[in-house]
Amino acid sequence: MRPFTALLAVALTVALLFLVIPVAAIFANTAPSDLIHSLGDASARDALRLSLETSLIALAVIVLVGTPTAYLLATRRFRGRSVAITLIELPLVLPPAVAGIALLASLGPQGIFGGHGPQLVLTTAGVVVALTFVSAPFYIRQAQESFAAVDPRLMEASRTLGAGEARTFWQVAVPVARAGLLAGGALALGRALGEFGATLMFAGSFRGVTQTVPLAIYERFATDFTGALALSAVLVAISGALLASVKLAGRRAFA
Amino acid sequence: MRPFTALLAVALTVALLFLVIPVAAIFANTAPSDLIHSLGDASARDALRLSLETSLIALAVIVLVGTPTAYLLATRRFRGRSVAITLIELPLVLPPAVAGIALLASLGPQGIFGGHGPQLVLTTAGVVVALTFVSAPFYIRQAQESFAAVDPRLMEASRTLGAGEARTFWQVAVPVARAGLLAGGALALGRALGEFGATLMFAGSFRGVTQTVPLAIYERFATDFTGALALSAVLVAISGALLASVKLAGRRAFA
Amino acid sequence: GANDAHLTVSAAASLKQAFTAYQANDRYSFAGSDQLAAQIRAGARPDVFAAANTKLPDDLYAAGLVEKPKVFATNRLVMAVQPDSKIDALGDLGRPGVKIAMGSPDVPVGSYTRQVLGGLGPKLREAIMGNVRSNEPDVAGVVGKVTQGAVDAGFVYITDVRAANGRLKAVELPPPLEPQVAYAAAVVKGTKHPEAARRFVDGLPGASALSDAGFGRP
Amino acid sequence: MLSLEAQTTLGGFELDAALEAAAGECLALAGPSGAGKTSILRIVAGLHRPDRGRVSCDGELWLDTNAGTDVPPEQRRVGYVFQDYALFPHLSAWRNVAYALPRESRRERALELLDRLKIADRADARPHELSGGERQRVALARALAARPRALLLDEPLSALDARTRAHAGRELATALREADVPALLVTHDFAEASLLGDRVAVVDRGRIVQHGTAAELAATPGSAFVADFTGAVVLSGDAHPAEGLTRIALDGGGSIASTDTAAGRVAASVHPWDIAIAPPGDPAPGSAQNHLHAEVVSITAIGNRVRLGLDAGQPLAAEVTDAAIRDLGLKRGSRVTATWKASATRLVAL
Amino acid sequence: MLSLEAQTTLGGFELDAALEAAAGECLALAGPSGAGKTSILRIVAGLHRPDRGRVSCDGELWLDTNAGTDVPPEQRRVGYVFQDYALFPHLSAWRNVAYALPRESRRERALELLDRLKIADRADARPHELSGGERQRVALARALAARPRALLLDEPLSALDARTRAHAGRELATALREADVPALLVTHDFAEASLLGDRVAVVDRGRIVQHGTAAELAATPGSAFVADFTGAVVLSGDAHPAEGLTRIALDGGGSIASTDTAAGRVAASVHPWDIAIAPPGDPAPGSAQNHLHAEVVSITAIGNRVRLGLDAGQPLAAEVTDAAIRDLGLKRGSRVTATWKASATRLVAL
Ligand SMILES: Nc1ncnc2c1ncn2[C@@H]1O[C@H](COP(=O)(O)OP(=O)(O)OP(=O)(O)O)[C@@H](O)[C@H]1O
Ligand SMILES: Nc1ncnc2c1ncn2[C@@H]1O[C@H](COP(=O)(O)OP(=O)(O)OP(=O)(O)O)[C@@H](O)[C@H]1O
Ligand SMILES: [Mg+2]
Ligand SMILES: [Mg+2]
Repeated sequence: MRPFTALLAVALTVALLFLVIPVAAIFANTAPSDLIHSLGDASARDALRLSLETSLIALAVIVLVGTPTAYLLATRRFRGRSVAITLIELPLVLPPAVAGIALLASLGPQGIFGGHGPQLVLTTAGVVVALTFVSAPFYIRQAQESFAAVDPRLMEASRTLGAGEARTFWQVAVPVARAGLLAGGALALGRALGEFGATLMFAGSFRGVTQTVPLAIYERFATDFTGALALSAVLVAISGALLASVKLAGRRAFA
Repeated sequence: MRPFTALLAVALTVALLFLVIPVAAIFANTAPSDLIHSLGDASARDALRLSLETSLIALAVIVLVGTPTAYLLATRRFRGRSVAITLIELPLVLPPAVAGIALLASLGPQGIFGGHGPQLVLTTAGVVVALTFVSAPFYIRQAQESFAAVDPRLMEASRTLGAGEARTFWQVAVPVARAGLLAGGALALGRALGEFGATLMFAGSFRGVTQTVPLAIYERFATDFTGALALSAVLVAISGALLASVKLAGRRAFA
Repeated sequence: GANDAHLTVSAAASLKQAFTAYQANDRYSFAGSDQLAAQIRAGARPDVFAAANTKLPDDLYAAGLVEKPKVFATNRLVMAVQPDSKIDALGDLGRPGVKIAMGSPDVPVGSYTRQVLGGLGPKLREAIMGNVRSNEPDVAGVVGKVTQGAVDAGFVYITDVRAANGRLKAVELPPPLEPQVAYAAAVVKGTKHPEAARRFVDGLPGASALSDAGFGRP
Repeated sequence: MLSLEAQTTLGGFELDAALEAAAGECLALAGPSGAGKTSILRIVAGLHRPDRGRVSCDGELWLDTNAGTDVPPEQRRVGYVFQDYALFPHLSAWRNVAYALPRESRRERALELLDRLKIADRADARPHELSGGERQRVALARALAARPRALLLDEPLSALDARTRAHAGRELATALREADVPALLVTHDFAEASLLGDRVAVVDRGRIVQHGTAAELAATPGSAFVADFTGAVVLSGDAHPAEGLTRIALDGGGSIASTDTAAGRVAASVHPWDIAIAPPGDPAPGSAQNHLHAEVVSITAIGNRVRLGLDAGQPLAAEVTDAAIRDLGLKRGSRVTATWKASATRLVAL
Repeated sequence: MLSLEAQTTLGGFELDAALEAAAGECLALAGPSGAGKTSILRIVAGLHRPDRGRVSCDGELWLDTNAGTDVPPEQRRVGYVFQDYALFPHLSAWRNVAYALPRESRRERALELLDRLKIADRADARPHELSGGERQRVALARALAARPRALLLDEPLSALDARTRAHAGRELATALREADVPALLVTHDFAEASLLGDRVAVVDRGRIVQHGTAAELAATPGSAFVADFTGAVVLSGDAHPAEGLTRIALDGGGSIASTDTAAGRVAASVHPWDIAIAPPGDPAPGSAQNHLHAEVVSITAIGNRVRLGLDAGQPLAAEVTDAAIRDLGLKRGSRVTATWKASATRLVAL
């Protein structure tokens, strides 16, 4: 191997070791029996169900609103566009707990709706709101890049072939950008499944209602450290499988 | 406006309102005098200094190791490449507190180094490790995409002009990918500045040593809610300025 | 010398104001007691561990991670409500529509709270438990929910209400139900400053900084 | 009848063009890179809205910036063959063609079109599995599918290699004849323009600078671009009047004369077949007023004639007969005099 | 002397080629898209390592897969002009050129080179501020900067419009002469190949299928690709022996004869200047054995000759004199008979 390639390989090895060893440690400290035991626990199962439900609903909301948003930002030039992009990115750098407080201050009983808005705080709906808030920027960012990478002439071709803007969006832009949209969706779903701080602040932690897996893990730290690690391992495995399968689906998009 | 454009505009408006209002609420609940007061507080200043220091050191480490890693993943094809990419992405989906436990379990006194490794737990160095762990994937992911977008013929041209691989990396790949690298760096820095859970678990919350701004905010929630909000506002302002300025620097890269 | 050594102290969040006044030069990490205990189990080695109960330090002692714990202060569990709240008795919490936050059963404040509720009649107890909307992993979460109006009331320590600077009002619990809230501290095994650490723990009972913050003597 | 009249600004670039094409007529657009050819097609298709202008087709008004009329592209029904084709990568060939067709019997009709263009056997292939020539035919089929009222073709052959291009050009000619609608065709190849275009419009810096049949352009190029485009040799130099003619001091040395009038920087164009070759030395007396000393740098026989590459300070090319080569004993490195008439020398200001 | 011999597999594609070029000689590589032309250059430059092969230049061994020798690209010192140039977008023109130069006096030397290619005034411009022609010159200057031992040029002119291309081609010819190293030039334009290439190698499906001077290729095309490439007309059909000749039943109807021997699917090529035009009806007696009824679809005067586009079931082109047009009174739509000799008809298997 030439020296430069060796250098690159060293960097990759260092990065991989550093990023993988801690994740591996979770599994190393979890006996298979712990895993099974943690899944046998009713409150763990409740948390898993709730996590999957709320994350998937949040993902649906994000995709529904975020996709046209990203398309608009990617394909039109207008005043304030780059301000809008920066604003959408801001939640990315918010500490999750601050995000939770921000949600509480704005959508809580003392927020813009006063006491008359939808009941979000400490409800399952609130979990969805918190997950949506912290995960949406991941999807929108990626979706915007994917739409921007679609050759604009494909969309123009669609127009000259008699398709209006809406049909062009559905039948050309979305299928062509599909791989990127899937990747963005996976990232957002992964972030939602791991969300802790904002959920706790905004929605609290109540078994079966607002206690998602990360909150359940946290609650177990004090009393059931092994159980907490086992539940973490389950979460990592689910998230990893998710990332990998989406990557596969994306690769098949054009096969 | 045609119906489809109107639809897109509605989606953008909904997304913007939802993502911006909570952030705005932080500022709305913070009187200017609170801001000044929070900056006058010695422990807040300590936290700001520590946050900036540790985040920047983490960023330096990430860029140093992550850049060659990303370059390798972007420009070479080898067995296990896509496994490596998925592994590098895994920390993205780890709940931060779990990430902290994972770090404790692997790099703590009972981890791979035993008691003989570097003192990381509850030290400033530990903060840097935690920040690096959670932020690195953001940079590596983006850097890899940026390097992959560099026309390979530019690097080949460099080789035929007598430049070895190392010089090609420095003088062609890095400058051409600069805008993307900067964006990735901003994202990682933003994530590091907002990091909470992993830092608390792995490094604790010792004023001046391991208490970063998000930890200081958290500590204030119970006792000094106004101060917590003010400090959040400061953090958001710094992060926002950072994102925007990096975007500007990236735009100027080719001016 | 050893006297000047800066100790690293992991302490319950509710001790923040008292401890910083007690020895300003030491390094404190304030967080939920259970979180701090989990850290120590996972290998973190502060010099001193001070918890908001006696159970966590006792468990760590049993696990051989800390020296024998010492009870150094008492606190009082109270109901925290907003200053203009109409809730002024434990019985009000059973009314329909009242929202309550409490610590999760695994954290000290949560187990004290459940102890209190255990002393009530089954009807009121179930009504109150039915109104619980969140089991917070630390006191800060409960305080945050009440100050923000997310819930109508929460169970916290009197010291937390005092630290909230008028944003919260304390409603005292009927004395017979009031739990024994004892804080225990222990020197962590393997500390590099065992002398200073022991001095720190030994000096705690009766320290004026603690009584100023509203803590009782053991 | 398609007619266009538009002014627009694109970045620093200004377009100001007017043109017409009758049904069944193909107007070729030629011009240097960045001249505005694609922009013209985009305005016709409704993909770019000019600052001011009018576009109409078959009496139907598509655009009138004064009246505020702007029919969206999907209602104009133009058949647009994009440069590089812009086929939908996620759809098979027949689905690309069917995109513009109504739901009922779309597959039958798409296959019918593909069959007419002799590519029905590749109907189920995705664009990336098609060769350049096959792609071009699918793109053409797609553009023709919805019975367009006008055809716009942006360098439809330039992505093809020589072999495929010759074939595809012939097929395109047939398709244009059959479609019987006005067509605009962008090309950078003179042979293509003359084969496919009934007339040629030369676009330069956003303006139509010359207009005529391919033969007219070759005979009287209006600019150095047109001269080069039609295959002429172009020499640059400084012109000044002399003895009733114009004399041009060439940049590489030497001087020639032209019957055209001009002054200052000019490009002088002459067709290779107008240049005769004589042995070196003093020119023989005759009517040809231009004599340049040159060295032969290449000799290529093309059918019954031979193309000589010459270096005369500036590069030059001459087309002569086989016999001339033999008589003069020419080979690479031979020194010769290139000779042509002042009246065969067209001047255009640079 | 540059010599190459390589076998390699790229995806499903197999390359098996051998070639040589002497110092000062330019070998043009022509061939359909995807034939492997770029791959050959990449192997020479060391950018692609073939499965088996040998590359040497000036007696120095660059690659020998048997011996395990593989000199990395940065030590081979080839000057490579990439298709679309691959200029460094972040560096100004002179810094692009200076990239290959040693630190001392790099600016002076870069400016000198840019000056020689008449573009020193744009030295401080970034690539995106340069026109196509200017970019081509910077790319050439960059490739020449480090005094390369071989030059590799991948369609150096194809990104240019006609006007710029003619100029740039002449400059390139001069530069090649001056550099005096072996050169490989990929092109898809016959005129370019004959102007710049001393010899032409035709690449098809990874193999060198024909080799010779441009004139030789035009006279005896070895494949339909070469015929088209050299400007001939290509007709497809089925061949079978008849009366000592080969008879070809054409796809669009009609039949022609050739003195070449072949059977089965063939392409018949004939040069436009070998085709004579006669009035419609029965052919006049004469030596020309091939007669096709055709309709005139286009008439283009090119200098002293006229190119007729014909439709004879398959498209056809003929080059005739002005006089012939006048005598026959030809115009679009006229019906004529196209006539040529069996001996002017080359056959290649399809
Ligand atoms: N959207 C745009 N914004 C800014 N400038 C533009 C835009 N579209 C085109 N231009 C500019 O307008 C000019 C004309 O472009 P156009 O694509 O019409 O040229 P063209 O004649 O088709 O060139 P080519 O032969 O290279 O395709 C160019 O200078 C181009 O840079
Ligand atoms: N890295 C690669 N992996 C797989 N296939 C490749 C690779 N590089 C080239 N090929 C294939 O090898 C063949 C030859 O490619 P090459 O680029 O050499 O052709 P070319 O003659 O230069 O074509 P063009 O005229 O289109 O530039 C093509 O079929 C191409 O798809
Ligand atoms: Mg164009
Ligand atoms: Mg190529």
